[in-house]
Amino acid sequence: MTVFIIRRLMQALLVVFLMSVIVFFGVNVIGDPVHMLVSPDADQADIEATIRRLGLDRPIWEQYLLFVSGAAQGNLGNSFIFGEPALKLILHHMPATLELAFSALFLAVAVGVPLGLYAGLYPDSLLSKGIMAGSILGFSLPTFWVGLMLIMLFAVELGWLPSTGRGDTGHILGIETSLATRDGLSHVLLPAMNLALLKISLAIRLTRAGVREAMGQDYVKYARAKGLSTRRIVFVHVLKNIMIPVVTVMGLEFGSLIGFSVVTESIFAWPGMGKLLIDAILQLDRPVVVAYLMIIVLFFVLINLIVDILYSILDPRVRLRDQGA
Amino acid sequence: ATSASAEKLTIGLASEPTAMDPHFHNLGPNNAMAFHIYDRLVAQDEKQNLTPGLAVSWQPIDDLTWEFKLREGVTFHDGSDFNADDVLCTIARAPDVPNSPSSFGAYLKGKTAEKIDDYTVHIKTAEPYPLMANDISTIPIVSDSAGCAATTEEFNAGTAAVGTGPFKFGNYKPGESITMLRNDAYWGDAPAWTEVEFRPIKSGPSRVAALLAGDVDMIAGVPTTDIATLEANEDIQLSQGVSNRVIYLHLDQFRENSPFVKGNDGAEIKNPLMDPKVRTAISKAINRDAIVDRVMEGVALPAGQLLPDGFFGVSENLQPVAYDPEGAKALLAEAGYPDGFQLTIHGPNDRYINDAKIAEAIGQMLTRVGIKTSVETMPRSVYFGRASKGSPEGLPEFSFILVGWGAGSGEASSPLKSLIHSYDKDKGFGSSNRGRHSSAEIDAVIEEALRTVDDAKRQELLAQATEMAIENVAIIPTHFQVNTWAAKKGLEYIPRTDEYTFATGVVKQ
Amino acid sequence: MRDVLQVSALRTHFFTHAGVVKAVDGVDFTVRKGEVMGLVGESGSGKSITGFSILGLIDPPGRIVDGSIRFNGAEIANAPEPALQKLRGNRIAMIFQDPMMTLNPVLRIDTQMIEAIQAHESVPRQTAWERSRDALGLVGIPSPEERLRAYPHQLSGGMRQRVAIATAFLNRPDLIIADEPTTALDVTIQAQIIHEAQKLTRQTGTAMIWITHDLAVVAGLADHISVMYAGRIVEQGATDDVIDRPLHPYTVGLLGSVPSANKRGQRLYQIEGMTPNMLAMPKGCAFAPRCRAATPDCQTAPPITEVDGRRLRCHYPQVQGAAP
Amino acid sequence: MSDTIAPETSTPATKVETPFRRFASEFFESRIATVALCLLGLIIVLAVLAPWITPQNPYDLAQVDVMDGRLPPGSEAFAGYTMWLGSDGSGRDLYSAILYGLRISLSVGVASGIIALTIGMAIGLLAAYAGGRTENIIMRVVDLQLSFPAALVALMLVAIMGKGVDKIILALVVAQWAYYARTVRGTALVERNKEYVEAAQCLGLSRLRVVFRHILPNCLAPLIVVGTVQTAHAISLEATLSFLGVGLPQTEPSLGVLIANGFEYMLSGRYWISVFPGLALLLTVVSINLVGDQLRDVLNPRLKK
Amino acid sequence: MTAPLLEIRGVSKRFTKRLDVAGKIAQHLGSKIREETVHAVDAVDLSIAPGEVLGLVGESGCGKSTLGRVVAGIHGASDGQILYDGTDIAALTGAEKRAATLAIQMIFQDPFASLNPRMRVEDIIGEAPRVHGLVSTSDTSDYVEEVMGKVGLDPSLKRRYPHQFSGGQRQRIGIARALAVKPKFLVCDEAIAALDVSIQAQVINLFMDLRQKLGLTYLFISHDLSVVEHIADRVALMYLGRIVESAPTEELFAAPKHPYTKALLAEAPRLDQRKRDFAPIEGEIPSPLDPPPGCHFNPRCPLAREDCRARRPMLETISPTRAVACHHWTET
Ligand SMILES: Nc1ncnc2c1ncn2[C@@H]1O[C@H](COP(=O)(O)OP(=O)(O)OP(=O)(O)O)[C@@H](O)[C@H]1O
Ligand SMILES: Nc1ncnc2c1ncn2[C@@H]1O[C@H](COP(=O)(O)OP(=O)(O)OP(=O)(O)O)[C@@H](O)[C@H]1O
Ligand SMILES: [Mg+2]
Ligand SMILES: [Mg+2]
Repeated sequence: MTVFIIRRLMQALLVVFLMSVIVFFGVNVIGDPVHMLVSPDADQADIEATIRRLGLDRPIWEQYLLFVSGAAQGNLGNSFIFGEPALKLILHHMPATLELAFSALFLAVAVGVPLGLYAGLYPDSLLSKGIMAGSILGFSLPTFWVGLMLIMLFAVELGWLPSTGRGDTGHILGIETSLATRDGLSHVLLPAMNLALLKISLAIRLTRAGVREAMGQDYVKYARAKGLSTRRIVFVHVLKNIMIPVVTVMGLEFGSLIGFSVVTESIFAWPGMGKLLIDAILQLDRPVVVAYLMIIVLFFVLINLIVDILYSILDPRVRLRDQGA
Repeated sequence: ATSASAEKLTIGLASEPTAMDPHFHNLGPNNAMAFHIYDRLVAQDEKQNLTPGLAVSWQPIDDLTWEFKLREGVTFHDGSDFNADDVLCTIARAPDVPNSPSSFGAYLKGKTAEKIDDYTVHIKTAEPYPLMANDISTIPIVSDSAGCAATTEEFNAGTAAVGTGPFKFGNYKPGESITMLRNDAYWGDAPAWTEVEFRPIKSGPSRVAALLAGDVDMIAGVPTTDIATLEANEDIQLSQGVSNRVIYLHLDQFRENSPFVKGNDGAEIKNPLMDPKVRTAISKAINRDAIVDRVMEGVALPAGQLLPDGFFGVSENLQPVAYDPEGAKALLAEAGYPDGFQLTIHGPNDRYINDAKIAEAIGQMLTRVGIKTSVETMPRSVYFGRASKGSPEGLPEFSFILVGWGAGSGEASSPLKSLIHSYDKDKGFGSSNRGRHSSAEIDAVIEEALRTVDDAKRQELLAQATEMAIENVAIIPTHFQVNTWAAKKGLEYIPRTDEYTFATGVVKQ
Repeated sequence: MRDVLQVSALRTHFFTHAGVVKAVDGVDFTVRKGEVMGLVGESGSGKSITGFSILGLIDPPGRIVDGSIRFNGAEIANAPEPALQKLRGNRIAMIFQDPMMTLNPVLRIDTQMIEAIQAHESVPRQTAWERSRDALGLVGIPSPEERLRAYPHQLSGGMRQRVAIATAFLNRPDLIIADEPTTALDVTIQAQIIHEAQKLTRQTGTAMIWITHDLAVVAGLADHISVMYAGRIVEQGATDDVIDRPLHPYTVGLLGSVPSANKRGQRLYQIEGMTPNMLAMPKGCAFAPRCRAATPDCQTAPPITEVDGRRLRCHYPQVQGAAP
Repeated sequence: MSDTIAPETSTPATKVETPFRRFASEFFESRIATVALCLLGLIIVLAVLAPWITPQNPYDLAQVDVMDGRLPPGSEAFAGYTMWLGSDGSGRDLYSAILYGLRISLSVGVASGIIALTIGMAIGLLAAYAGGRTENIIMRVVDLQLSFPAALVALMLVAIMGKGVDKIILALVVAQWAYYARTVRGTALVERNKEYVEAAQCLGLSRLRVVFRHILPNCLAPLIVVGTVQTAHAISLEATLSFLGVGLPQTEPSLGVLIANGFEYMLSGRYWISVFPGLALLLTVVSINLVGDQLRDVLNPRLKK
Repeated sequence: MTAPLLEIRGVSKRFTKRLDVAGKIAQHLGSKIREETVHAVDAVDLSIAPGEVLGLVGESGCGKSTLGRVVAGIHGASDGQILYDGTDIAALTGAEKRAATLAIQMIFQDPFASLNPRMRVEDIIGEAPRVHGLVSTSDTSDYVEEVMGKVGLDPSLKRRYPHQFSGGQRQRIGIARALAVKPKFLVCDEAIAALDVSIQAQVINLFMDLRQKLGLTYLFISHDLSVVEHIADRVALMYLGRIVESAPTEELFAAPKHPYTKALLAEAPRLDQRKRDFAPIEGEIPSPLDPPPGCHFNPRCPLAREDCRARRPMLETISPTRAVACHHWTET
């Protein structure tokens, strides 16, 4: 376990370092933020003043060293656009993204697992075939397209749910979240659904494959030979086994939910990190982009760690220190 | 999901302000937002005419001094009185906010303010300066006690966001919403709304959907594609107004061999864009009506000069160049290019209304008269840097570009100074002259206009400069943007030429 | 003694895409109380399917198409699922071949044993736990409390098989079907397992069907032996009879091919060819293509004949003792 | 000797059952997969033949006219042909644009798939083959890459590198190679420990030969499965990037660009501008996925009886 | 005695799972983590005369296969030497090395995993001789047919793939593959364990025929005593990586000396024992990760004393043909 955590930490450090180099220099290649930032009325002297003010007049490696020394003290620099510390901006936008991602994850499991269970138990039924066809669609439809369709249907045509934005927030365990209010929940439903679509398909397939495999295993036959009821077999013996891949894969997919939230957030005007990132990229707000990636890397390391721990809890055969990863 | 109180107004914005600090980042959305909370000495009405704001009057008292008489009895949101000290400290703060990516320095350069008494301020310049009031109309006045020493973060948190404007700061959730409350003690006409919420919804279709779903009461920046359907929708009220923004083409006029102009065989050729005949041919080849009608869905005006009719300094003699492909071909032949040449048009794809489509349409039109044009569009993040100084020598990289210019000051000197005047780093002229057109005669007229305090005279000079520029085909204007707002039934927005969305401009029908 | 199980003319077929697999095709046998019946046959001969048929554990596309299975006098072939569920693990228990695969890897031993009790009796968990612990003690597992808390992977193969045996005996069944329970185990462990099973059947009087492909194992364990070939029982009788005086050429061949029954270094008796494809069974006697004694008569299926308490399916029973 | 050991009797084989034949017959057992394969074939043929079967070359600006813009399906273009699927905002005939777009989308998907597969395979094999520290380092890098969502990686890369088919392919390769590397390494590890590899070692065959002649062919099945799924992914990912404005250039639209362009017309009733390209994308991706699914079922030894 | 064809001298094989950097750091921080070493084969000495069949018997995990692999050159030995025809294989290079490698071939247990599913039978059998130039490319086909004939496979099936054969046939293919490089020495690792009883007999017969015909020498690894008894001239018993007893087959079965051998013989089920009471030895084979000190068998041994726990008994020669590793073998 200790080794495991050490390994993960080392990994994190390495990624953070590599990421910072790639992004720092990469963003520099894209374009010159100054020409985006200054007002068109500005004259040449103004532009130069801005370049100096943002420290962009120094050689890039010097900027990087400055950044690193700042980062070592927890200062990832100020956003060019917002003028505030990039870290603060990101932390500010993080809860919205997290609540979206968590809701999507919840939906994926809550919808995908039962459907997958059914499709796995009755593979030849018509409903199962329908479920599987649906899951293929879920894999194939572009997220952004589905997003607008959802808005069209549920917000514009039916008027059941709000179209965009985050809605009222409340507090759960001291965290400000829209999951705490009715209005907030109604706002989160559509984007979460949109984001979850792919993961629902994934959960369905994972579960179905797991069930199909488990049902063919000797231990299921043995459980039947012990005279257990089908319910107990499915919900204890089979479910516990398929939860292992489902939980691990879904856990790891949490990262990609955050990554993919970029699309959903722009469609639903969801004030999360993803939108912040895409805006930062489009406006060359280098400190924000770099800080975002740093945070995300740390996040992923954390998720991986949690998933591994969960995995070892769910699957008694696994002990963390034995693992290669 | 509209709020219970009819007095609350929710507006969906196309772009989001980046701060609540009125002097941080001189950027359209920021300014629009700031003017709800803060007043200026001189205000601009919806046509960008100057009107009294916190100053009741302003006039030059000699060649180099302007006197501003301040409004008395105005209080800030925190109850403190407004007086000359606030003006002085604002003028000191505005050009120099830490970390600000684009300052208000350009408007205040060379100006020194002096307090005469509590309600009189003098602003001096080294040379005669007619645009004093225009410049001053861009500066929001913050409070000496609460705002001048505050940081941007304090403004964002609301503690420093204290102005004299019609609304008080309510709540700022970046990326999500900005809420404002009515300032019941406002010196001017009290706004109709007790509470206003602005929601940035960047994606156009989502914004329209939000309006249709009733989540917002009004939206700005209605995509041209949706105008027809919204017009047909009985529950929606549209407002449209031409803006101060001209979309135009800049042509490389300073390089013998321009990087994106090639002969028909792909070989380098002498830059044909230097030849006014070729430039005229290009202008004639462009079907402005088709752009307005097909690309802009009718929501734009064909442009023949730098600002639409009605603005200060426009010429009455100029009409949009008529579409004349045959004439264009003839001119090309005359200039020695009977078979045309190869050209690349560069443009942004996320900056102006339908920008990429316009570039493509222009590409089509030029190709039809024999100039084989390829189209390359890119995000503005990449585009503007390259367009300004992307070449290896730090010069503009492209040969033929699509750009837009909004005259923030609301009169013709703004585009003339930046786009037409020769590039002059030291004097700060031609800063956006990416084609590097250069004509000593036009420069002289522009500079004279900028020194002429007499309005009538100045207007004439500006019109003259404009005519000369168009005559020379220094740039090729294509159209003026028309902005569209949409509100739910019962509301109407008074359109503004400066493209700003003001809650005070939303009226109940 | 009382007949615990009577199987007669049992046919279990699988209806696959490729055709009908007659995995069990006319099997008869009887198991009496306290008796061990050895069911011997090569891989694919239908031993396991026979066992599963008794428990009603045949999955589609398979089903019992014919025959009767009487357990304690009651017909259970194709009985309704709830009735079968009551029998399984309660009156008839089963032990599987691979101890690595039969215990659910993510559930603790206690869970898996207790559920086997609670599925059939409503007893408090504590009582069930105590019974499980005692059962583990009976099969010679040291410190059973600790083992109950373990997960299967923490136990060796032998230990797991003991757990399976203990579980089988939990509800004092009348019949245990042991499907090659020692095949995957080492010689010394095999001996231990057989020892425990033998001890418990003797103590409880439980009848047992011991499925194996190893004649030597049942030789020392079973009272009766049934030899299966291609879905049918070809020879059946008391252990001594079958092993010392085999009548069916297949049994003779099998015994002849066991090294320990032969002289060292000599060529073994070898049955040529291989087990028939279940999809394309030869007409008549399934063994005929490999049988040296086969004649054209063997194109017709041999009837079951009874000779001194032994049952046989062959037109040409071998002369006693003589090698074919 | 042959008198003592009789050759095994064998049923005379009418035709030699090669692994490919066996695979094909199993593949076509599923009707839906067969339909999907045919559909995919049709789509590919249409895409390849695009220049010969479309009335307009949508990339040639001389053939595109804004005056034809936004025409509903069935309208007639200025040039005289009928636009059966209507036109987009720039006057491109959607039927032509979709077929040309398919060319780009498919080639982006396939090219990135093949390059990523080749790179991933080489790296994965190297890892499995070398073992020890090399393997460790390689797999750490793969882990890293995998812990980052592909969408994000591609997004950053395209943002950095700019638009263009080559850039997007490169971005997709970077985003995807690790999946292949992991798959190959996983199967190669399993195969490496199989006895036939030991047998080859015993027979004194060179390591290279063992890796390429023996191990590699046995790793191909899962690779192909991952490959089809990843290709479908790549196609949708390209569409998503285009939607976000960092994908392919406007003037040479892929399906994704077409949909993204049509996106703004969604609420205006001009459904055809994004719905038809959307359907084309959907059919393509679904058919690839269905084929991939069936491949997985057929090639996965665990599901074999 | 003739000079041995193959001699195993003090061969050990250890598998060590090394710590990575993180592991080392953790160790420094005081974690109890350590490198794990499996002593799969522990200082084994054996010699096999030309034409002899040496049976190697032991329970699962005792290191039989590992020893077999070391002999066949798949694993290198951690310690010790393998001498083929009197020379240390490890010291050979070039053509000699190859000759020695090819001379020792291995037959595997799993008839499914040991054949490459994507190669035709003719390639499986013909590849190595062709690559090594034992036959020319044009002759390969005939050669393959010849070898297939030797192992009783119908040569007309050579264009088939392994999955089209039954288990017994596959095992013959595996044997043909080994024979194709004209080996002198075969390591048979549980070569018949996965086969049906009736097929087992066919393959055992094939081994015996080949031995006669080609004068092969075998290291015949099996856990099945009766098979070894039938086929081997001499038997070595292995327990937890060590040889505990070796003797000519008849002598061993008639009079086992080591307590483990005795237990094994007693417990093996036999056809001639009816209705016996099984009375097994207690316990299971311990984990090779953590073997008991002294004599590895001591925890299960009825004769175990103090010294068994303290000292490892060495394999001592007790008669010209027999050796046993036990402190107390004389006490029965
Ligand atoms: N689900 C199934 N579908 C089709 N055929 C099946 C199925 N299950 C078993 N069979 C066939 O039934 C026959 C008998 O199988 P069974 O498992 O009873 O053999 P066995 O005698 O137990 O063999 P082993 O010693 O290998 O366990 C085999 O030929 C097998 O192919
Ligand atoms: N490559 C390896 N890496 C690590 N440990 C190994 C390796 N190969 C074998 N071992 C260990 O060495 C010991 C001996 O294994 P080996 O396979 O030689 O046993 P065996 O006697 O052949 O057993 P079986 O009868 O089960 O085949 C076992 O504990 C095994 O776990
Ligand atoms: Mg079986
Ligand atoms: Mg082994």
